[in-house]
Amino acid sequence: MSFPILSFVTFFPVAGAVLLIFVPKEKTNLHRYLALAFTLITLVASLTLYFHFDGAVADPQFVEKSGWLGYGINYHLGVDGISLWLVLLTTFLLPIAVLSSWTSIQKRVKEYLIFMLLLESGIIGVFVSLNLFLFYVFWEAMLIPMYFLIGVWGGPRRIYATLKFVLMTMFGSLLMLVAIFALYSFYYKATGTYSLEIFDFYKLILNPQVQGWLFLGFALAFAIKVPMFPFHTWLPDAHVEAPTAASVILAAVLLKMGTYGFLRFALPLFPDALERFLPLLSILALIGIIYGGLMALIQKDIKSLVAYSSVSHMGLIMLAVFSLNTEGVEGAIYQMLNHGLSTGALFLIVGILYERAHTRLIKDFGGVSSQMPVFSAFFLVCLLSAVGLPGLNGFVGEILCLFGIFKTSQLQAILAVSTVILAAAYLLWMYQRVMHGPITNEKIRSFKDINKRELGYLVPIIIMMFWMGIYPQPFLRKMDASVSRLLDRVHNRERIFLRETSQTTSLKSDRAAEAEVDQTAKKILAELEEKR
Amino acid sequence: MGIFLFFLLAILCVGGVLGMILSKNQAHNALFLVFAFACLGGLFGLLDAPFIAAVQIIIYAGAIMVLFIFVIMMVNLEQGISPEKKKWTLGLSAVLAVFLLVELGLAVRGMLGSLGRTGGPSIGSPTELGRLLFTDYLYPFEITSVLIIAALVGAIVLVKKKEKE
Amino acid sequence: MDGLASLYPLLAVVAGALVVLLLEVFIKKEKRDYLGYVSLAFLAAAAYLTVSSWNRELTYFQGTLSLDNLAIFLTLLFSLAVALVILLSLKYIGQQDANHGEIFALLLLALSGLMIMTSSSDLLVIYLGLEVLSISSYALAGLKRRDEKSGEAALKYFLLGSFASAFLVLGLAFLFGAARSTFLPEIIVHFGTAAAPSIMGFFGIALILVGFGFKVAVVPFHMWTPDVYEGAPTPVTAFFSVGPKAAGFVVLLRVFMNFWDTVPSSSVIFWALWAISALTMVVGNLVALRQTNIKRILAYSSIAHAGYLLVAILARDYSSLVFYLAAYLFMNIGAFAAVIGLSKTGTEYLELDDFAGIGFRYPWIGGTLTIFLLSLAGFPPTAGFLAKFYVFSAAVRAGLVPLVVIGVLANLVSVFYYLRIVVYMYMREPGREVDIEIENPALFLVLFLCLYGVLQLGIFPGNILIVIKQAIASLPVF
Amino acid sequence: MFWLIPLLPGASAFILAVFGKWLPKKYVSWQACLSVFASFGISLVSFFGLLKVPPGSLPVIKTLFHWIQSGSFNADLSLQLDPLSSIMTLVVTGVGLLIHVYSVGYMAHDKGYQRYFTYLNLFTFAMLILVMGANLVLMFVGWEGVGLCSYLLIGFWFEKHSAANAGKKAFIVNRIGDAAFILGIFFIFLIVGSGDFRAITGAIEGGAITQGMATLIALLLFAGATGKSAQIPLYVWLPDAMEGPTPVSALIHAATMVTAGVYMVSRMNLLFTLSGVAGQVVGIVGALTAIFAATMALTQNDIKRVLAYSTISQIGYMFIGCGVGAYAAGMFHLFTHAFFKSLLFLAAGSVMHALSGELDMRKMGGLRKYLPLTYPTFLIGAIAIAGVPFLSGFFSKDAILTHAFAQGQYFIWALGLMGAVLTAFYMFRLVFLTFFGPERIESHAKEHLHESPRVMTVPLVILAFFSIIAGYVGLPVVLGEKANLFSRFLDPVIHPGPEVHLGISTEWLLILVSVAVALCGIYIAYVFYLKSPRTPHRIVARFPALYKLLYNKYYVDEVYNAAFVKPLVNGSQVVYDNFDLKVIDGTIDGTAAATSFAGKVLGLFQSGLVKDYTLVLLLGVVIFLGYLLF
Amino acid sequence: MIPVGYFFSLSIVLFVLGIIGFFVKRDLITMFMAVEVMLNAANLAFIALAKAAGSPAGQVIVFFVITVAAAEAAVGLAIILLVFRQKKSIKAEDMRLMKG
Repeated sequence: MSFPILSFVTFFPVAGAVLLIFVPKEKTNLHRYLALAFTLITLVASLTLYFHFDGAVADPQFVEKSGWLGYGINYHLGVDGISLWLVLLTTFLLPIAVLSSWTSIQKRVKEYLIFMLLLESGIIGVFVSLNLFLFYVFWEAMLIPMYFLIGVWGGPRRIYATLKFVLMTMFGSLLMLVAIFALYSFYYKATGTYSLEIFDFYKLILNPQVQGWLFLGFALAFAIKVPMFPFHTWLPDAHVEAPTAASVILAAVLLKMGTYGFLRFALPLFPDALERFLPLLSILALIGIIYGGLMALIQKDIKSLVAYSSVSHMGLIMLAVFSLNTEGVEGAIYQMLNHGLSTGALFLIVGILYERAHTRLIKDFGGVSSQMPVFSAFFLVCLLSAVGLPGLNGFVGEILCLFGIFKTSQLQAILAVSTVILAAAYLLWMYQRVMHGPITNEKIRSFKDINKRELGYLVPIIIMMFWMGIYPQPFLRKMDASVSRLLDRVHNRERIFLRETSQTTSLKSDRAAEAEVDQTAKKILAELEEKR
Repeated sequence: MGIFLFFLLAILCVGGVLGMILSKNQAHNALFLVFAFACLGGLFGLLDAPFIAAVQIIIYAGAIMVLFIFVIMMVNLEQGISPEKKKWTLGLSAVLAVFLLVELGLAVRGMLGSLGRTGGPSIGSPTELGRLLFTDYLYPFEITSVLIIAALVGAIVLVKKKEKE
Repeated sequence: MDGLASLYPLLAVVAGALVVLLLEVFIKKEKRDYLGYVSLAFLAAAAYLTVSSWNRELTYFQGTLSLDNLAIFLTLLFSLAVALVILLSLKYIGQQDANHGEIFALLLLALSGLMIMTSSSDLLVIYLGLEVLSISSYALAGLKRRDEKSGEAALKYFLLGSFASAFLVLGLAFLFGAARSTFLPEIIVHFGTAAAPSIMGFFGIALILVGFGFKVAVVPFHMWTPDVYEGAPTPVTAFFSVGPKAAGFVVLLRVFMNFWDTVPSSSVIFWALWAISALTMVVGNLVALRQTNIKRILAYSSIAHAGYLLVAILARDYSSLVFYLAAYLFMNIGAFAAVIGLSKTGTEYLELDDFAGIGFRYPWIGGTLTIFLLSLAGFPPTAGFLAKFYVFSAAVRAGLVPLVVIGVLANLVSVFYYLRIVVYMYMREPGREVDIEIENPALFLVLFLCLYGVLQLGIFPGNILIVIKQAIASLPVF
Repeated sequence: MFWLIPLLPGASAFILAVFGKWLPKKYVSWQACLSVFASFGISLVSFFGLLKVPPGSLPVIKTLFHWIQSGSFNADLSLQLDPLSSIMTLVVTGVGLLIHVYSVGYMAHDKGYQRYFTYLNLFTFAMLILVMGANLVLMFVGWEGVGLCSYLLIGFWFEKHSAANAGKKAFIVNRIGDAAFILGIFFIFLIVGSGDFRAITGAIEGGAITQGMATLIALLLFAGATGKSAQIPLYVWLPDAMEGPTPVSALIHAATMVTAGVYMVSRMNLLFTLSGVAGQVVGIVGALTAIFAATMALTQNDIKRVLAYSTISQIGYMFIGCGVGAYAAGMFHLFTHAFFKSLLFLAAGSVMHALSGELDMRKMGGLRKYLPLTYPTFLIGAIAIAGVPFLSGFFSKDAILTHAFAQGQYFIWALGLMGAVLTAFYMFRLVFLTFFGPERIESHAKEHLHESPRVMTVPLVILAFFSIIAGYVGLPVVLGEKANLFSRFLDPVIHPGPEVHLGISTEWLLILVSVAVALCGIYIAYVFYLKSPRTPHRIVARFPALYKLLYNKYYVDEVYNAAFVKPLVNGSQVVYDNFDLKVIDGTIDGTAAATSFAGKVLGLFQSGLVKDYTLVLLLGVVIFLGYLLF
Repeated sequence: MIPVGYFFSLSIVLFVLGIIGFFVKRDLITMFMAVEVMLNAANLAFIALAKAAGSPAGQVIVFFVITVAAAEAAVGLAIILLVFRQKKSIKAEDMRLMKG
């Protein structure tokens, strides 16, 4: 057995957290360096994933599987072309998050960093789990550090925000848990064996009615997480109150858990239900795009502006996912990474401003550019990345998303393309009010341009933005196989049928198909038998 | 004769309970209850349970009620306590009690006839009971010892004076 | 005589109680901790005697006492619970003016009641065990004799308890009338063979359910819980929240294990229990929302947990029930232990306002309490999550989807109030001056044991799960 | 090697962006100018190389690497060279070079010197990508890139509210067009399966695109062009763009970027031709814009604004050309316009420079004698644009109008002609007010009054030279079948369009009419502003409403503001306050409150009274038993 | 020769009377007495049913129930005394220190 690299990446931060517990409280700098070291090592370790990942293979790679609790609950990790990128995004952003809170967090540094590290593990765990139980464990467990990060180190309304965040998320995920249970029992009834393996569930074929309910269970959880309109209101609150690094992680990675959930579960597990709910979901995503953009236009707080922009962007990603074609889905995945980078960077930038001004209200700023020229350049690049300017990462993702949407529905694309205009409008308007114009607030005159540390964490992001904008091939190519497998599943092209007496029924009605189905099912059952 | 005795005892018993309910004075209450329990003992006797009847009268009417009266004397209230004043609680409880009565009545209605009549072979002789207690019911019997220890310890611990006091 | 061995654990515990009572007379007040240690020793002995009977299926007294594997497991669990409570009491009783050596004796007696209840299938024995437990509990609740709340708690517990037990006795009478026996297997067989089970028999079942429902605190028989939990000495509350509840559910397990399949119209009872379960989960969690006293919050939470446990009964997945009980033991005693930790001589800090800011001031107490609360709320990777997972997944498998939906939504409500405590601990600035006496090694031992239990059961419950499954599997099915 | 053309300025921009902070001004100017100069050199070389390439192997394509590839969406990073792009590269690098040089003097004292040249180089890079991109997506990259640079350069002096505002406005308005452009690209991808120009040409020639679809796509693309090229209805950003430094106005908002739309339409000429309707729309929009903008230019007092409206109007002409199928003529006007319009702007910049930044013509006058070099060059530019014969503007404008007439588009032709009168009029109004008449210069400005340094005037002279001669590459057909070198050169790329033959006499007549019209405009300006300067006031007094309407630019900005911006912002605010905060959040908070309230109500039963507790228990029993009974 | 059903019916009546007593009375002692009435009613039912069944088991059970009642009475009265010492009252409605 080779080195369990995925387990290492997943749990190394936890080890860091445990180590930090035993470092005396007073040595705050030691804490910071240790946390940074742990996240960096995790990053390096995760990079080996990138180098050894074979883009031509659709199946999960670096698989680790061992029994855990029995009854289908296994310890099963693996990454495919979809999750690989989200893992990398997480490991990439965590050192940045740690660096960004170097000076802004002065109180309870130790606990803060411990929660950061735990959060990292939780998020990575979500992306690498191939067992639904394990997935759910990480999915829920990751809420706790976030809860603390917002609740303890957040702004004045932090308690409201953090409870809203946790409760709304849990509302969805608890219903998802019920749906998971249902899948679990259907699988048991169909095969007589327990399983919670995602790939086993792909083989299940359920009757459309049942699928509908289960799909709703899953979709609601993910829709809240994304967040799709109209479940989005936790997001601005959480962002406004969260400390910078938490905002970064929240926007950059946590929201992706929702879209990832759709890709990994909601779509391939319930293709028939998906067909039924697709119009509704598409409309919600579409509303999200426009609504988020319009709301962003009039926000008074920079952070809530960026938060609403996230709503809009995530709407686009969701709509692209629902387009169910290669361009759309690859674009969506790509755009997830872009959104992670650009919105994460924007939150970092707001954090930098906040550290200097102790306010985030747009009206308190003006003319910052003349005081902080370097900063303003960085700000602009990140902003343009979010706007989707060609040459930067945002464009590649956006155009693929839009094209994917377009291929499926021109009408939707025509409406969705308004994001191009709206994003420019609200972001540039904000930029103008904050950075341009004469200096109105005397406090701004005392602002110092960004220091080396801030430079240190912005530069990697900027480099990634350019790289992903100019040479996206390595990213896209590693997605291909997994995405096409996913789409095959969604489009019913590759389904292994398991027939069951009462609860589940085959969809194919004509006799020939039935016979074929039976044969396949027999083969599969025989295989299962052999394995046992 | 038996029937007459039953009705007499039943009416007296119910009367005793009603007396307890209606009287204000706790000491009277206790006495009413002693009376009712004694009547109950009589009913037990009618039901071919002489041993239990004796136990009922000795333990209940004797020991337990004496305990009550002790406590009543220790509490020593000057005047009695009138019945419940919260009318709606009382009303609701009365309604519920009537419902319960109806429900229980309906439930047992069908089987009352099948219960048979008193008389016939004697079942409740002390010998028989004693044999049962130390054979089939030995375990419960042993448990009662634990129970009584617990009650003893509990009662003592709650009412004993503190060492310093 | 092999059967006699089945009596040994009980004997050890009762003997322990007597020895403690005797010793109490001779030991100086300052050295009463030793009484605790003696009790622990007897508990250890009882545990040893219990474990040594594993898989031996000892029965005695014509089967009215049967030390089957389930009973053994639960006896161990109860012994552990009582041991933890004793550890918690060591300092508490001196600190909070409840300084009686009798607490140990009473705890041991209550334990014997639990053991009697769980190791028998005879309703009379179970009833007697319940009464042993109840009478000890009444006394335990009133142990803080100068505290009016404690007295009131004892009184309410006692009055309501005896009221409920009157129903229980009536139920016993009905059952006896219907089945001519108090022996559960016989009752079930009677129900199974009777062409149409008599309404009287069902009334009997119902009234017995009232009696046990009272003990495990399900709605609407739960009203005593918050007041008693609040008033009783905190270690005793900890005991109340796990011991009687677990024993009550084991009795329900024994009652219903063969009931559903054997008895023709058992669905009537099933739906009643369904409603009770739903009501319990909803009401327990809802009322907890507005509480400000941590003991009351935990009381309502324990009501809600009874609802979840009922789901397991309805789902007929008894191993998940027992697992839940085990998990619940650790997290709840742990939570109470942390609450006990927040006290000083003569004062207990129980209001939420007192909790403001203590998370960072007392990181160990705050941290462990947080984990216990998260476990109660069902967050992974704690025992609470796994327990709920097993129960609810079994319920879905049994087709109880609406009930599970109600359950998870109620659970969502519970997340709010559990997290609210965490909010106070970590996210509020300290208000009132709270200073506690930290030195309490026994307390920290309990905290760590519970923490270990919560995490072990949450992450690697393998062996315990297997043990439970075996225990359940070895129960007779007819 | 031609692929180096865009990369050199790009590399220079990159270096300046990253290290500019530490580089001395002198080095910066050299690097910036040299990089463009090198590009220009390569462009020239490639141009001549291209002449030798047989038409069959056009365009020359260099693929650098696969850029985006996902499903059926393919876009390579590949550059192409064909006559069309070659001309554009020459214009961009050539005019760009001069403006770079000019800027060295113009921006000498600005503290954002390095930043300025970074932007300028970046712009050159993006513009070159635009014209050389071998597929629509890459063209779009350049398209957006120049938009960005335009934004950056307009808002170069971002401390000024107006500048920052104008930059933002330019970007957003452009984005509206871009959104349509993107949709157009998507339709092409959907039908053609590729964005490569070659593939598109092939598809059109192969008949893969129906006429209706072609119309749809062409209109979408043209909508993009109206944004970038400042046509109705999206022209509103261009006048405001004058907030940027003047060389920027010259380069971006006159010579190159704003003509990108024309380039794009010419590039897609097959599509427009196929559609027919789309061409008609282009022509009409162009004509309307030409006259509409010209009227607005009449009353402006800001020298750069007049030029800005004039630009809009001139681009209108180019679109007329494209619209009537005379793409070559449109491109030709683009070519000549690049020279004279940048000349005009630079000269205007020189005037400003001389007057310490003064832009208001009412505070000028009689500058002729102070600015010995600026004056003649400006005059040349004005003559050229007015359409006086023998200068470049005459040839190109005439070519367009002739084609319009020849196509039977008399309405468009008439509009164009009217525009020509107006153009001549307002240009000479500008000239007369600025360089003739009494001096109205403010005293402090007068103290510093001086001609610009050599580095600024030399480009003026060079541009003036080209403004005169550039027309001779595209002489009217009247002078011989082969006289129009320009058009012949473009033949391989541009669909020749329907053969039109006007009689020689008709053609001469048309030329005469054009000339007459131009002279007429100049004369009126002479009468109004030199001979009897009171006339304008009288006219204003006679038609106050009209004057006000023109002076306020038809209130278009205000209308847009009231019709789109305000409702959007205010509406969003209303929705936010009422829907987001009240309905959605209200539902969530309300659910929480209701839950809590339910808890409170249920808690009421917990009264502390034993009897109440018992009552609940009893109630439970009664219900339970009752349920069992029934 | 009395029908056993009479006894059984009487037991139900007594049980309900006990409940009513519990609610009518306000002093803790008498309320507890009412509970004792309920227990005794149950006992009566047991004995009646034992008679009907012809087995003495019911009687044995009653014996245990009486024992339990005695034990309960002891502790219960101790508690009432304890409360009386604390509050100088045995009114049920005075016992509401804890609620909500």
